[in-house]
Amino acid sequence: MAYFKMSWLALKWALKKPATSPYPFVPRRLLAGSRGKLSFTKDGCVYCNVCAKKCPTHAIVVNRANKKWAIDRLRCIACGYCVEACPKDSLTLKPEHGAPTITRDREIH
Amino acid sequence: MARTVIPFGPQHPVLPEPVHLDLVVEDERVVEARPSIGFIHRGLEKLAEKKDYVEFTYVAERICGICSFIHSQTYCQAVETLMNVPVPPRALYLRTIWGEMSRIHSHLLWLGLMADGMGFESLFMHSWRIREQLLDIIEATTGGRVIFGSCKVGGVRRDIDDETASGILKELDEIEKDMREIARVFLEDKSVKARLCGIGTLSKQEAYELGCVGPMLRASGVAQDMRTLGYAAFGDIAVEPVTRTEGDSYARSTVRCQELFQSVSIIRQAFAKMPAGEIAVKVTGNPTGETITRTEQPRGEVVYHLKANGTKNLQRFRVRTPTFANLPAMLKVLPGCDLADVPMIVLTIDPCISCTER
Amino acid sequence: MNQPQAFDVIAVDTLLERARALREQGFRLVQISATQLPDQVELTYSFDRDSRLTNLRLNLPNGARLPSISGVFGCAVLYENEVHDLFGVPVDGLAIDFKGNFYKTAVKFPFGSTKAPCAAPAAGAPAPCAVEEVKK
Amino acid sequence: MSPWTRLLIYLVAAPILGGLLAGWDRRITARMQSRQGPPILQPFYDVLKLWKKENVVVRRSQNYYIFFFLLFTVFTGGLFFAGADLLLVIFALTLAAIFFVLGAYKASSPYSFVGAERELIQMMAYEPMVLLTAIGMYMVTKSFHVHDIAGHGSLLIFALPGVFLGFLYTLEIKFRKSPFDLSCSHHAHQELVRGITTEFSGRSLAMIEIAHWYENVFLLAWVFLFFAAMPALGIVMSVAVFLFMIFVDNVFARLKWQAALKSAWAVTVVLGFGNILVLSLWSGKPAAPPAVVDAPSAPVMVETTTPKLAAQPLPATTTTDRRN
Repeated sequence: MAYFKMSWLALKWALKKPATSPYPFVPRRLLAGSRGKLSFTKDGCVYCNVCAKKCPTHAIVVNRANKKWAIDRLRCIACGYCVEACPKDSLTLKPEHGAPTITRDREIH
Repeated sequence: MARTVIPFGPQHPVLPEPVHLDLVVEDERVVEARPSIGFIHRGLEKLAEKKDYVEFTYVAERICGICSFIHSQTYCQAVETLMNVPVPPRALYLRTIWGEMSRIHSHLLWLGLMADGMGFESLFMHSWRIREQLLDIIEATTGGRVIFGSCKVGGVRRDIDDETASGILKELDEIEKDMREIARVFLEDKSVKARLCGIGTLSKQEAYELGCVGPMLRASGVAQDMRTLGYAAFGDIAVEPVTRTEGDSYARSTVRCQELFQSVSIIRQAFAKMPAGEIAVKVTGNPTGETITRTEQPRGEVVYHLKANGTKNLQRFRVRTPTFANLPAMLKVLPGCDLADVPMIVLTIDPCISCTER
Repeated sequence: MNQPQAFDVIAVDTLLERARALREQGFRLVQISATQLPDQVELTYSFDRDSRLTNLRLNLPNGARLPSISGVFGCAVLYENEVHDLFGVPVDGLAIDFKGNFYKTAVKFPFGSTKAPCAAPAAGAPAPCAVEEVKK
Repeated sequence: MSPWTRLLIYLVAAPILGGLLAGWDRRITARMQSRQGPPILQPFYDVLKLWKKENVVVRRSQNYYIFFFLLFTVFTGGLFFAGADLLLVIFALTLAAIFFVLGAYKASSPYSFVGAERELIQMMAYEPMVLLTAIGMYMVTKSFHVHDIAGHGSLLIFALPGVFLGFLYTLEIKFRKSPFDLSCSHHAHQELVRGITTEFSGRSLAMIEIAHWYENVFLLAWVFLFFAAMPALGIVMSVAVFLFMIFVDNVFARLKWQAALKSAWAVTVVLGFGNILVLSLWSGKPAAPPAVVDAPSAPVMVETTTPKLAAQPLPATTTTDRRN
């Protein structure tokens, strides 16, 4: 039958477990290499401002005088350019993604 | 029915992106199609004058959400040409692999949209199910699902080790098997054929003269594929352009279906031939000069025209995307078709408006 | 991979002639791109045959008119409308003239020179750049 | 059960059953597409939400048409379940559909215009077959009354296999399933956005949805009529038909209206007319002999049913031949 080429595929999958998952109830599998959320560790940071300079979207602001590091999460594109540039390895990209937000507040560390 | 004007877009369920067509319809037959685009012109080309050329890779990648990797690859190639950067061979192979992966995921996306366009929802869902598997591989290797972000001037940012590579090859076997099932429905099912055969036919001559590129042109019988230029690793991996002669929507989906398997074979060859070594070289200095670089995106030939004057910003950055070149052909075949065929014809060029209005 | 690239500089009035000759030789139009230089617009026409590029270059003083090659290469219409909408180059003899509505930009001729006298009605509001740089 | 009780049960139970059927439909469709799918009760949530939403209309009068669409759809099913004349039922069904089309025309949007036109074309495609189904049932049972047809002793499917298949074909149109989801459909929206229902929102869209539930239950009850002699088989077959509709929905691309119209008429002529022709030829012949063969004292029931039972194999086989 030239008309029912899809039947086998549809029936096979009707009996199989669905490929999707009930998302909010079952969290998504995290992939190790994924560029998710940028995380900052205060310990080694020398507030050299390199990350802020390299950031293509100007999401990071560093204040050397007050020893403050801030990021605008809505602006960050998770490219990881700052992670590569950081001389002290204070920045890492975690595979998990950030929580949704509706405010534009800067996250200050 | 008297003449009616049916507004098609800029917000229309079949269109992922905004393009507007005023369809003058007579008894469900399209008499005239008046296009208007330019709803989302972002001026990314101008942004090149403000961002330094290294940072701009990330902007170039965001020209399009689907062929993103090949955009960044082409941009890097262009800058490397200007600066005479010797890119390590391993990086070229990795670029080829990721480029072909993005071709597969783009074609699967297109096949899904095409199935959706003809009201074949289950085929659409199954195409995208397979695409998800591939996106997982891409995310695991590059860190992003569609914005790979793994290309940089002078090489690539991440390596694929041998263990991951063998895992990918194993998964590719699975994916290829699934893709064969889908392709069988696309190419053999009679109800699909009823919707695709003879729709939007372009002769070889017309397609060439209207400046079509990519699968549009190849489906009309012109064997033109920029990969034969031998950029990246395509100097070592021979690519035979997939062509058909019918020039209708069915021929175009056939070309794309076959390219899926061609890309899988290219990825396999690339993994087999990939040399060890560095994945990037350090780039210093600023670009100068002018170049026109072309690569083959899933949608066809993309042209980058870069003009630099020795500063860290480019003087002119110009992209001619494949959709832009295929639009005249779409407008050519629209008049005379049925209203039901309009989604088929619009989708058949694989429209990417965000590319077009970079 | 990198083909030698030559930019064949020609005069504006020979453009149509050259385009016709290229078409007869079986070339297709690949792209038309423009660059705004301080006092002129530099136009690059790229043609392709058998994956080989041939480039023509025009230097058009600001405000000068450009003859359309849309009569020779139909698909040039889109590129020429683009050149008009982004750079403010008035184009003569367009097969389909979008009259400045091809791109719906916030300002007229965002890529063009501010000094250019504009043929379009909104000549009063040209701005140097449509792209707002992301900066706080 | 009195007709009034049946009517009452229909009025109360049909929307519940219809909604559940819609829920199952979405779930099964999702599984065929390797998705999780929504909860079974999702259609009810949807309708409740629509009911609470603001009703934005182009013209206020379009809502009245939709109200009458719902009213007449319920009326159609009501007549059917009360056991009234089948022709009257078809008339009411058509009237309901016409109100729907008028509502879409009233909305004056190009999408609902084209949707309404396609709906009319679909009506052209399915009406003859629906009528033939009623005629076929009359020829077997000698009555147009649903009450009599349901009470008829034999399985109608044996005498009307062609009509049954033709009816299935039109059901695909009535259920608005692929390949015939031309005028409007739940998932497909590629050509006409939402086609006939584009300009409806809020309460009137909810009414359309409820009307579809009533309609679907009524249509499945009609399928049941083919097997009314064996109620258990009838229910099984109705469910099977419904599952088959979902299956076909998932393995077909949408056809164009030209194809829909042509194929529906071809099916009507070949299966519908063919079946009825064979039936009339067959019942025309044995109608005379019983008077000769049977004693006048034989009970009337036997007299009418025996030739029918004897007639079963032949129409069945001939129409199967036609199908092949």
